[in-house]
Amino acid sequence: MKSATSGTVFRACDIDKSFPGVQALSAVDFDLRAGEVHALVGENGAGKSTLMSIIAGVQKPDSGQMCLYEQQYEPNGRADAEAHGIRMVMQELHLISNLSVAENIFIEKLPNRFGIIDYDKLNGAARKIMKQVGLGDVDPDVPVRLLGVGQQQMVEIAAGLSRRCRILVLDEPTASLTDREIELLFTQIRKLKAEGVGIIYISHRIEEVTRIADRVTVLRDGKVISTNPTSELSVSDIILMMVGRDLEHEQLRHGSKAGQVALRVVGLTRGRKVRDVSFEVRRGEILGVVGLMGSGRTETMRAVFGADRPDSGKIFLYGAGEPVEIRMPRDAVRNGIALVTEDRKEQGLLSALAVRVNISLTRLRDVSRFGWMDIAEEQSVADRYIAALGIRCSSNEQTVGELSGGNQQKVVIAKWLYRDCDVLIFDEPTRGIDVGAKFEIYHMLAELAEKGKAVIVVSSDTKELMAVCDRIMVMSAGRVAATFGRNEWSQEKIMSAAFSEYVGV
Amino acid sequence: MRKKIIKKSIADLPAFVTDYIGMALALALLLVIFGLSARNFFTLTTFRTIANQVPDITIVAVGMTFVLIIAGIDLSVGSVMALAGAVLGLSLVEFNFPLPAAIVMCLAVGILCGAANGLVIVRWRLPAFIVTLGMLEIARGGAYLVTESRTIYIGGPVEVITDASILGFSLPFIVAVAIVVAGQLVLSRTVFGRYLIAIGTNEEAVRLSGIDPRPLKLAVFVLCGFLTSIAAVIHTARLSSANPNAGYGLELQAIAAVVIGGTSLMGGRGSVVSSFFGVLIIAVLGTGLAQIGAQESTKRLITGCVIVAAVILDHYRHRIRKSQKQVLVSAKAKP
Amino acid sequence: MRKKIIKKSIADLPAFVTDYIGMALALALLLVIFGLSARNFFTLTTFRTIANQVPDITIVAVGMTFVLIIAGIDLSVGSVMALAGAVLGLSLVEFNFPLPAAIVMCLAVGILCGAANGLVIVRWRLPAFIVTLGMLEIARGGAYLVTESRTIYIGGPVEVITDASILGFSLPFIVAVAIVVAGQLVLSRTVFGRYLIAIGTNEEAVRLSGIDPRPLKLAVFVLCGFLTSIAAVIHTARLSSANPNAGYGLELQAIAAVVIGGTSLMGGRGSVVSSFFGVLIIAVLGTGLAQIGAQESTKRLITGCVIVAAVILDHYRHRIRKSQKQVLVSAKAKP
Amino acid sequence: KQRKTDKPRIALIMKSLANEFFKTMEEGARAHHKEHEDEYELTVVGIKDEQDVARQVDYVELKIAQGVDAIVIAPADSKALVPVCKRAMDAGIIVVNIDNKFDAAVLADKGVKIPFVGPDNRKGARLAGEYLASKLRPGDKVAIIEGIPNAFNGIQRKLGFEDAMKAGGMSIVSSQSGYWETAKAEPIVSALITEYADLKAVLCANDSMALGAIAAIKAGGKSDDILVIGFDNISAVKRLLKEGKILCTVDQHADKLALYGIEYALEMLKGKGAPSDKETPVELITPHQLLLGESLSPQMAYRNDPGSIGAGETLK
Ligand SMILES: Nc1ncnc2c1ncn2[C@@H]1O[C@H](COP(=O)(O)OP(=O)(O)OP(=O)(O)O)[C@@H](O)[C@H]1O
Ligand SMILES: Nc1ncnc2c1ncn2[C@@H]1O[C@H](COP(=O)(O)OP(=O)(O)OP(=O)(O)O)[C@@H](O)[C@H]1O
Ligand SMILES: [Mg+2]
Ligand SMILES: [Mg+2]
Repeated sequence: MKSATSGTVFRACDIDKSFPGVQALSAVDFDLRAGEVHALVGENGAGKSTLMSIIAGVQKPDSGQMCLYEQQYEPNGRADAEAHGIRMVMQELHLISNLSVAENIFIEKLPNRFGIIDYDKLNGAARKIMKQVGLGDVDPDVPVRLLGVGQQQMVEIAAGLSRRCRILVLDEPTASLTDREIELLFTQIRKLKAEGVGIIYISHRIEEVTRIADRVTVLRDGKVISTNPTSELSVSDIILMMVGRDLEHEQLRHGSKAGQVALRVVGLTRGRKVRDVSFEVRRGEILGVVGLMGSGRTETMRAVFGADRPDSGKIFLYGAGEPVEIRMPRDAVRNGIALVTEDRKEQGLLSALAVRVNISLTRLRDVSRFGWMDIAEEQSVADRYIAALGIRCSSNEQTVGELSGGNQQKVVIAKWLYRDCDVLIFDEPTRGIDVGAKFEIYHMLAELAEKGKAVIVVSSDTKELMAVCDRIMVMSAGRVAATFGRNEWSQEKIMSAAFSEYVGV
Repeated sequence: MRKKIIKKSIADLPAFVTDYIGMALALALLLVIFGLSARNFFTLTTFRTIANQVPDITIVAVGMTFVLIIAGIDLSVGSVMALAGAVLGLSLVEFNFPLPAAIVMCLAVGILCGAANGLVIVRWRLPAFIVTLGMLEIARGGAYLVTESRTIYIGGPVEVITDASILGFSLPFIVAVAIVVAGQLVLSRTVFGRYLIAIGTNEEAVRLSGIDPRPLKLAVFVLCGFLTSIAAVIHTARLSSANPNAGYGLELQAIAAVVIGGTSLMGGRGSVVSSFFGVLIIAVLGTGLAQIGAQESTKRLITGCVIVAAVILDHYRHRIRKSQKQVLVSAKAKP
Repeated sequence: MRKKIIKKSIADLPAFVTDYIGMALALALLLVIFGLSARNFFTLTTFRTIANQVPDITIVAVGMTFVLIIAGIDLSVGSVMALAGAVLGLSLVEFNFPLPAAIVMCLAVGILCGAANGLVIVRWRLPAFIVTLGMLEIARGGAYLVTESRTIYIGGPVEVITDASILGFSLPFIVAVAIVVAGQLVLSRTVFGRYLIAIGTNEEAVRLSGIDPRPLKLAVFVLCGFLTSIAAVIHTARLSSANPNAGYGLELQAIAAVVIGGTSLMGGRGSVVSSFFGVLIIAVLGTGLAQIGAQESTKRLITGCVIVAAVILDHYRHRIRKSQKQVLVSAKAKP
Repeated sequence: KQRKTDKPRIALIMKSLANEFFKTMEEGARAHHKEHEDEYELTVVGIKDEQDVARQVDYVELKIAQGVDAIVIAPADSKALVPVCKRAMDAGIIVVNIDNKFDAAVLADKGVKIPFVGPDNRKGARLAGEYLASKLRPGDKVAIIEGIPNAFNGIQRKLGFEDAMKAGGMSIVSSQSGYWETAKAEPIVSALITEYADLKAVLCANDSMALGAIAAIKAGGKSDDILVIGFDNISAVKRLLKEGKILCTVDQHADKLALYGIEYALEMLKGKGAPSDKETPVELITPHQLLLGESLSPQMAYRNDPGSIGAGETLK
């Protein structure tokens, strides 16, 4: 990587920020040079998003100063920060589902004449920017709600890139992107760099960081551990600083003792997204599912779980000869199938309620007697899972909405672990989760498999799947393109399978 | 500095005090104002009058609280009360049913209307607002049909209900208070109540947690219909007659009471006891204004202002609660 | 197979057809039913009558559509209409203002009430439901105060408004249609309109996009108040008099019309033209039922059922739209 | 199908048919029509409630559109309906005003004469008030529960009550609107009996509100101390009168009111007589009369009291 050419454009000194019960940031120093990519890494809840939202004017620090081009910088709201040339793509999706893609991208400056929107200009400009991030095949006129999470994230990125800025903050932009889109994003980042834009880049995918960043700052527990040029660091150095200990980076599982077929799906079809999908998972086995964005992975899993009604297809459980009828998630759960959904905020959590309430939701029967809640028991259950998964919260009474993204994800997982199903489907379980926690989650998946559960993991990160899965199923344009065993797969084979159905059309 | 100390000391109060303190203060304020401006306000009779008037609306407000908590709304309560009351009157006067049988008929009507609301809302996933608006018209039409638009005078046979009293409190008042207490316990201590709060917070997440929200939502509308028909019995008994125009505008009154009590119209948050306070505030206001002989225009102006003032107050109460919670949380988090 | 083809061909229709086809069908159905059962239904006069009676509610419905789209609600429209009308009457009769000046007064009242609603809602982040419920009482009280609870007869001075006509259409009807068209354009083609939809969909996201939703929300309530006062002028002109009880229950009627038209009570989705269809459906229903001499109970029952049926229909219309949209996405995505 | 008949077509436009009083009127008219089916055709429409004035205007317009021969109207508003009725008359339709008298000033402004056939509410209220006064002593405290503030009937009744009370020397401590509704009157009366512990009587502008007053008084344990009077003689008060819970009410013979109007319209259609007001009888109903057997048949009253017809004094 080319090192930064010009001087420091932004500097934050001695930033403190605390939330009730949490010191999110303490005495943080951070600086950014023009035309550099400065990566920020750290565990979940380390304070990355908090720091960024302070820079972008979304939150105010308790104390500390910020300087922009040697000028005192105290943004008063996000609009003010943007007026100063600082833009941020936030970790959580903040799109307006009923507006079109183009309108979302240019929301704060819709091209208009006397207040009347010039749609030709708008859509034209949107199309240009969408092509750059790899959304070229989406109509800018389509409402965002019809897009998948991955595509929505790209719209967010497109919105971030849509206007000229001097500093661009990307908070986990790649969490639900696949390799193809990540490449496109990197191309854009390099272009901006060349134009002298300073970029702050947050990601839990350390390889990415080493590829794109010029410098890396590691945060731990709200404190800056170090800031170094990327060239001086290896992946394991970074992880060591983040987690404070070394993680073995080898294969998690060695051969499986796959048992009885736990779930067999035959000819599942739903509209154009899921076409004649058949597969099976055995007890004690971990099946990975990969595919390009929009390849139908999420839709398939939702259909299995009964979240959406399939048009046709049969589901057999635990080697039974008769298919089970799953008309809604309740039927699936009663039959021992769990689904950790992709979109935790909308579909997984009761954000306004306490951690305790979220964890016990799936099995209230066991923390109550004759319909009467046993709150003490509920709390002890919640505490057990908080400890087991290392969820960072001030107490089990804390509102889930206040937790960091990764910790929210852990709460969703805790909820399903408590339910104790036999078939567990995880849709992007590590989205927005730090390496340490990711590692823990994969350990946990392995453990679940050891215990004889059947596990399905949908992920956009092929490498992590290759580390943990026994078999990998590749989906392409709604069909199963191929399934590979542990000894058969390779990155290339998987990618070409993922593209197979698109090439034909 | 001073401010901090105050904040701290407020924060030290148990939660239930701050939960209700705003309401209680508002109520006290009204009492003081009327006590000073009306001659015989601070008398036992005033309080007996209020105790006599609130049971039906209180019971409806409990049902409404549940409905609002699941982010629903029920605009049909007034009409359903009229219809249920009409059936009660008809059963007693025309068919000469014994009182218990007539009450069963009346309750059945409430349950049916609630079930109809619930089924349509759940089956087609329609907004409760519009479905219950339809039921508002339908039940009112039914009440006219049943009574032939006449007030049915019942007299003695229903008056036993209001005449019964325990320890000086009338039976309806005791029933209402019992329903409030039971409602609050169901909401905060049972699995059912927990599910309702969860549904009001994020229905889709509940559904994807393997819980079918539909029977629960249906149950809430049935419950609301059922409570409305209990209110109908009490209302009819108090007036000794069944009036097809009864409960006109009751829905907005009940919603106002519940919202004054701090229950969110967005669902997921609410308290039955607070709704009861809301009912009391509105009742005291009505009685007080009538006692000082206020003009209709004054009555309306003041009622409107009190409604708005109450929710503004609630806004600040929430702030206090929040800071209190934060202090609590950090206190716990320290060790 | 057959089904697929139908689905496909429906999907090929332009969006605006499916947008309005359900409404148009429902309206046509009502017309046919009444055409067959009432003797003189299909006459020019029937339609002139309907055209005469819809302008005020149409204009209120346009305002309500905007309010519902930002996930608000305005329960005060009926009272505000009465208050604005009362001020109009007073200005003309008591103060002998010329008509334009009186109209300005009337519109000012509407704008003020709307602004009061908006300011309180925005300042304290209170639910619109309860704030406008307060305003419902306050404005009604104001109307009583201003008129001393009497109907003010105006006569000639306002009748010029209804008497004016262009191409056989009365001025109020033309104004109402113009407002509908303008409203639809504002909603779908302007930055303001798109921001409103955005706020109704996800206010927090709008705020995080660096747009302050508060002035926009305020503007919507002011707009609604303003439109309501235009409706007040028309209403007053039609009755030649200002009645302090005018617009009683108008809020629910307007909301019913808007929701029948498919606007979501949850915000973020709606169409002014569809609201106009909703108004027409309700008006035709009312006129038709009156022409066949239906009993009050029957009227209520049928009105209720039509409201519910209309939203159920809307549910299915949405399904069609949805499948249509999905085809659109992927169709365009191919090349 | 435009089936033209020779029979005159009469439209009866009512206030709310969900109101017992108007419902009774309607039924009386329908019964009359059944007996005289060969003489005229009848259509009846009613509005949702008393506030639905605009709708009533629409109905008149509708009837003009349908080309009826006569309109018999109980206007929901004594002023707002005048212009549209004038339009009807301009279209050659005969208009008869029943129940609620059009405002004289507005009629004058519009330059029309619309005959009024109906009772004198003020007189009826005065009758009841006087009967009540005979049971009270001068200086006794009484309260009035009014109808909807801008309803002409309600205003007249209030005035009648006041006339009688003033004549009797009673003191009116409060006068509030119960909106014609039981449930609205009840809390008001409750408050009043608390505030005025020595209240002696409550004068209600209709029987529905009297029901509310009785309930409030009963709950306050003052059934023996406070007298209640009502108006309209709805079916529900019969037993209350017998039980002595209500002192008296006033019967305007709702069942005959509309048909008086219809008969008058028929007469006018036949070209008889210039439009002039016709007053219909009002009758005080006391338990005493009930004990005598059913009250005098209204038809009898109509015949026995010829003086009350025709010479309707115009009230303010
Ligand atoms: N609004 C809030 N209220 C209370 N606590 C908060 C709030 N926002 C953040 N926190 C806490 O501050 C800490 C830092 O959170 P932050 O979101 O910055 O973490 P992060 O490094 O971005 O983590 P992740 O990788 O999971 O996104 C966490 O412990 C979180 O619980
Ligand atoms: N019923 C549904 N409701 C809401 N969103 C849905 C529904 N079904 C599918 N989706 C969304 O549509 C998108 C497309 O689904 P699909 O299964 O094709 O994508 P995918 O392969 O999971 O890719 P990605 O999740 O990365 O976008 C999904 O992201 C999912 O979030
Ligand atoms: Mg974060
Ligand atoms: Mg997915």
